[in-house]
Amino acid sequence: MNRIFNNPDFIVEDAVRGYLKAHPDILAATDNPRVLRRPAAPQKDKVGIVTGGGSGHEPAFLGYVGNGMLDAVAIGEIFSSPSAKAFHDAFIAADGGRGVACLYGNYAGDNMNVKLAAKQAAKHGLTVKTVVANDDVPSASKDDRSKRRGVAGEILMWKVGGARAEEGADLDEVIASAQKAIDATRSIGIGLSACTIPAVGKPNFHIEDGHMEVGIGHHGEPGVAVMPVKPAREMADLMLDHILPDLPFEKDDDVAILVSGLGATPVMELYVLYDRLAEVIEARGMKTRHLFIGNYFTSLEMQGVTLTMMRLDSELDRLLAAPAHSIGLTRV
Amino acid sequence: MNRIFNNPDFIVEDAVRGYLKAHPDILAATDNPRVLRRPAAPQKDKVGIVTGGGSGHEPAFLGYVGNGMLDAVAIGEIFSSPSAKAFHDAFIAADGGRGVACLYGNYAGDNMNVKLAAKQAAKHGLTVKTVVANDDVPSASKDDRSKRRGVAGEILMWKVGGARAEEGADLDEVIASAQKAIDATRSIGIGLSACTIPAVGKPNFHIEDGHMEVGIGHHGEPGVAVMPVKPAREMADLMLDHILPDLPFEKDDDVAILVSGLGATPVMELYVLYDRLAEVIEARGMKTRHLFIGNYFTSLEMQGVTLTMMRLDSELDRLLAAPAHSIGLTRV
Amino acid sequence: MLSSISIKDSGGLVVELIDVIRENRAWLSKIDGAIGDGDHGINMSKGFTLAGGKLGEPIPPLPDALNILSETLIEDLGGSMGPLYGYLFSSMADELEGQEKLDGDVFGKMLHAALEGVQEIGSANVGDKTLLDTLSPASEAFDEAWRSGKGFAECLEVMSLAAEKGRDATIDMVAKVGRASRLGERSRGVLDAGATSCCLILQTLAKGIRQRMGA
Amino acid sequence: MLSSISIKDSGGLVVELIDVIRENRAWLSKIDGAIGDGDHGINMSKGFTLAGGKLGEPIPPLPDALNILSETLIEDLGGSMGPLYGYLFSSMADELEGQEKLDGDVFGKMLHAALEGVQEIGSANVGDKTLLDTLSPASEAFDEAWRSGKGFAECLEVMSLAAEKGRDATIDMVAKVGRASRLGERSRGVLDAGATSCCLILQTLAKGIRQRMGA
Ligand SMILES: Nc1ncnc2c1ncn2[C@@H]1O[C@H](COP(=O)(O)OP(=O)(O)O)[C@@H](O)[C@H]1O
Ligand SMILES: Nc1ncnc2c1ncn2[C@@H]1O[C@H](COP(=O)(O)OP(=O)(O)O)[C@@H](O)[C@H]1O
Ligand SMILES: [Mg+2]
Ligand SMILES: [Mg+2]
Ligand SMILES: [Mg+2]
Ligand SMILES: [Mg+2]
Repeated sequence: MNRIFNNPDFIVEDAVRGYLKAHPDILAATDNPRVLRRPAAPQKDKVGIVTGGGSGHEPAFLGYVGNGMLDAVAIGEIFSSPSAKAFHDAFIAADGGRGVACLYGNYAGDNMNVKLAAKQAAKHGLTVKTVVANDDVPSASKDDRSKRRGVAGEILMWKVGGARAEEGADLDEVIASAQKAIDATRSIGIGLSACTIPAVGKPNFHIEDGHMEVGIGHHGEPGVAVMPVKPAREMADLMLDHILPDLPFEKDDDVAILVSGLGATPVMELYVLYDRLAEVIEARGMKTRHLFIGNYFTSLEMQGVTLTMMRLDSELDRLLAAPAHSIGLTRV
Repeated sequence: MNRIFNNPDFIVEDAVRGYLKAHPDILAATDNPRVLRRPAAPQKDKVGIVTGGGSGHEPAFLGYVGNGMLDAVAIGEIFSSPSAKAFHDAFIAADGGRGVACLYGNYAGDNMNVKLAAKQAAKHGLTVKTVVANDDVPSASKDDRSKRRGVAGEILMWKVGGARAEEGADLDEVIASAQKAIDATRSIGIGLSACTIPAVGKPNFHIEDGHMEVGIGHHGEPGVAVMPVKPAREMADLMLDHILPDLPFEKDDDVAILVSGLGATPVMELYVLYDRLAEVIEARGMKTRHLFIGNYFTSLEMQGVTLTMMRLDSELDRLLAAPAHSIGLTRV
Repeated sequence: MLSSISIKDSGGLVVELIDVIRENRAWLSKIDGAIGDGDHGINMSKGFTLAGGKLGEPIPPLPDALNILSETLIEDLGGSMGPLYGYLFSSMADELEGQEKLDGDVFGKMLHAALEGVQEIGSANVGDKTLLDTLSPASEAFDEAWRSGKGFAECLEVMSLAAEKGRDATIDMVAKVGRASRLGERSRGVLDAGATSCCLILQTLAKGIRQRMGA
Repeated sequence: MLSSISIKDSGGLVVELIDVIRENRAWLSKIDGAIGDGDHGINMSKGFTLAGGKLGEPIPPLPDALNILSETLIEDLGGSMGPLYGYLFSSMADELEGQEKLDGDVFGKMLHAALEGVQEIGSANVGDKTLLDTLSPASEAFDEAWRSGKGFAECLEVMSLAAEKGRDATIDMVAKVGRASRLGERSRGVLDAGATSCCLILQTLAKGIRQRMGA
């Protein structure tokens, strides 16, 4: 394991300090070292947008704090939910008096900690409503959608929720838009190599050389199939075969596409994949109105890629197009 | 090798097609499939800015085509110089009638191909002047600066040259500013793991597990020392020890900092490193006026990091701050 | 030999819990590594160590010490362990309220409360290959022994054995919740990490109480 | 046995060059892998194959065929091989201008021109562990044999041997240019990839000319 850290038990602390030094215009500290906020947060009379999750997915989650995006973020250990206290303090950091929308991913730890934190907040009269992202198609069957994990689709959900809050919408409206966003979003990942948490020191799962794992999760959760690595075109087709029928995405749909590397896949390969994705999406009569390609939601130094698609209506289209300024995503 | 490609011999072609589909607002095709340009290029009465280099360094080089940056780029095979013809066609794509500045890195192949291309261009009456980046401190001694490789400092050189051309400067002025930029820039890399060219199928160099290579080049060119991996703070100090005295960078200097991952190093680790870099740079009495952290100049899926520093005068400061819009670097 | 211990003077039990978790950091992570993400020992040790720093001197009474441990886990640890063990220990502490002596009656209630707390927050079932599979049979065995008239010390001994059997029974289970559940059938054949740490915790409590009773 | 060949009818020599490079793709890359980046065979094969597609039918005269190869390498290949071998072959073609027969005199001049072309563009020296270390001794050996009155066919034989010796001599050299130069002393002990491809090229030319002369 050849990596860059000091004491591996404090890699998150060290990184957060680096982020704060690097981006004082975008990120501000709070009393809780595991909570960051926009410098302008809490913003009076705006619904606060909060998320949180384990570290190791950078730029998620803290990289999406910024104007038009998140107001505050709770930061966990690598691949581990932030504490209930961190979520709670993030709610407070984000609360401008109109309540807080906590838009997070469907993981056991996050569910429990958000639940506890929201209870705690309610005691002080702070209303927190939640939307749980469950865009990862292979993680459970369609009938069991509530069991599906949240993956890179969360970014689009934050963008939508953040823009809606910026428009002056109230908490229920923000929640409704964010829920609509994630309901219209589907993702799938392909894993090509494992990753190592520095404090653990060795990979916690394994992908045979020359093999790929279809449907892998953001922490290496097993997918639905392990098979020899396919050419990029077949990978693209396989991914689309999983997600297009699930929503379903159909002819004449306007869509947003997010192709994210898992950390160690060279960016040029994401474009090799996209070349085929674009071909099929166009051939199926869909129109790509928003496109993001890059390392948007990573898993340390895993190799692989996730594909996320959102079907747009005019509201989602408008909210995705709205200005935003964060480390991981900027729209002018 | 678990990677994403179709026929490995055509990975560059496939990726370029993907880039063109993904970014029609930023990149346009030319008659030469190995040359891309800004849609607005050639821009009448603006000095054209061109670079070129091997693929596998994305977002370099094509990712820096855009307003306020490069007008056209010549694209080589992975880790291999573009052909003379590609450089030549890039010159033509960029020429708005006031000549072309070719700002490229000091590699044997690039030197030869640019030389041939410029000769060819001169035959048609197109003036091409060049600046060769040589910011990589460990690649040769200070007395032998002309032998040093160009690495991530090229990005800052392009930014400066691109902004100067945008201001309406003539070719000699653009060349002078770009030369000043690279003369004020120093870089160093630390390699933590090797990378594999898909068509080759196995790593072309090796870094022992638990070791790091100080001064490694962007294609795995051997560095000046191999040693056990040090804590991030010591890595930072080692990097600064190499580059600060070389210029030298001194108290009260205004500086620009670029910390780039080599491809597979988790972004959070770049911030862990930056936490210490910022500490020392501040303690030495320097002021960081421009900062870039991320995967700006990669080497496929190599693990490791490069540090680039530029000492600013008011001109360089102004040109770095000027607006730019490219895939890899945007300033508003 | 006594049949109960003073609640006020037994905060040291929590120190013993912290020590045993710290000592087993590597082992717990290794077990988690087989079908989870290999961080259970790291997580537990981090949370328990943090709590250790907050206990202060002199060690507070047992309910206070349990609550400090619980709050630290819930507030500072995060992950799944924060809320799950956090609730487990605060539920135990709740049963001590208004009591002076920790005897077999009270301890039996503590186990019940712990079980309910973990189930409430985690919504897992017995048989899902989690710490419930240690906690539930341990609690049942204790109840049965206590109801059959055995002494507190002996009941603790019975519970310790049941906890161990419960822990070992997770080897044959397929994980239904948590990260390991993604493995389906592949999760069979190894211990569950949480069941293992829970066994350590119950056995350390049993041993500590027995020692204090002079057993 | 003839002592020259028809330049017009010998464009096929370039086809033979293309074939030999394609056949040795893997071997050349493997050699480059030891101290370079392992792509020499890939690069060469890509460039030569491209040129093959441009030769057309019937195969053009030798100078035209060499120029097509040269232009393809310079224009389409890039890297270092594009300009270096591009110049090598166009320099050779230049010497055929105005000639009808390729004899020992002309071939000697071709080797000189090739050497100068490569040196001009690449600014490397003999002894730097490059293709020059095949080309230079091969050219010298040919000159000496030709001056000493040996027949063209025999001179080609002498040159082939010298090319091989030159190639093998790179094993003991430390690379001074190109990627391998970064290795310093560590570059000693293995063949140079460019010297190896250059040897294949010279030997294939020699063999092809000799066959056409009926030797
Ligand atoms: N819902 C749940 N209820 C009870 N125990 C659970 C639940 N989810 C997970 N566990 C326990 O948590 C253990 C894993 O803990 P740990 O490794 O610290 O957290 P993580 O899975 O987040 O890495 C599992 O071995 C299991 O016993
Ligand atoms: N300046 C030079 N002059 C002559 N030959 C050179 C020069 N630089 C490199 N070479 C030759 O090029 C060979 C490597 O070619 P190749 O692997 O195709 O290119 P690259 O080094 O760009 O990967 C070396 O083995 C050497 O013989
Ligand atoms: Mg974990
Ligand atoms: Mg090469
Ligand atoms: Mg775990
Ligand atoms: Mg090579």
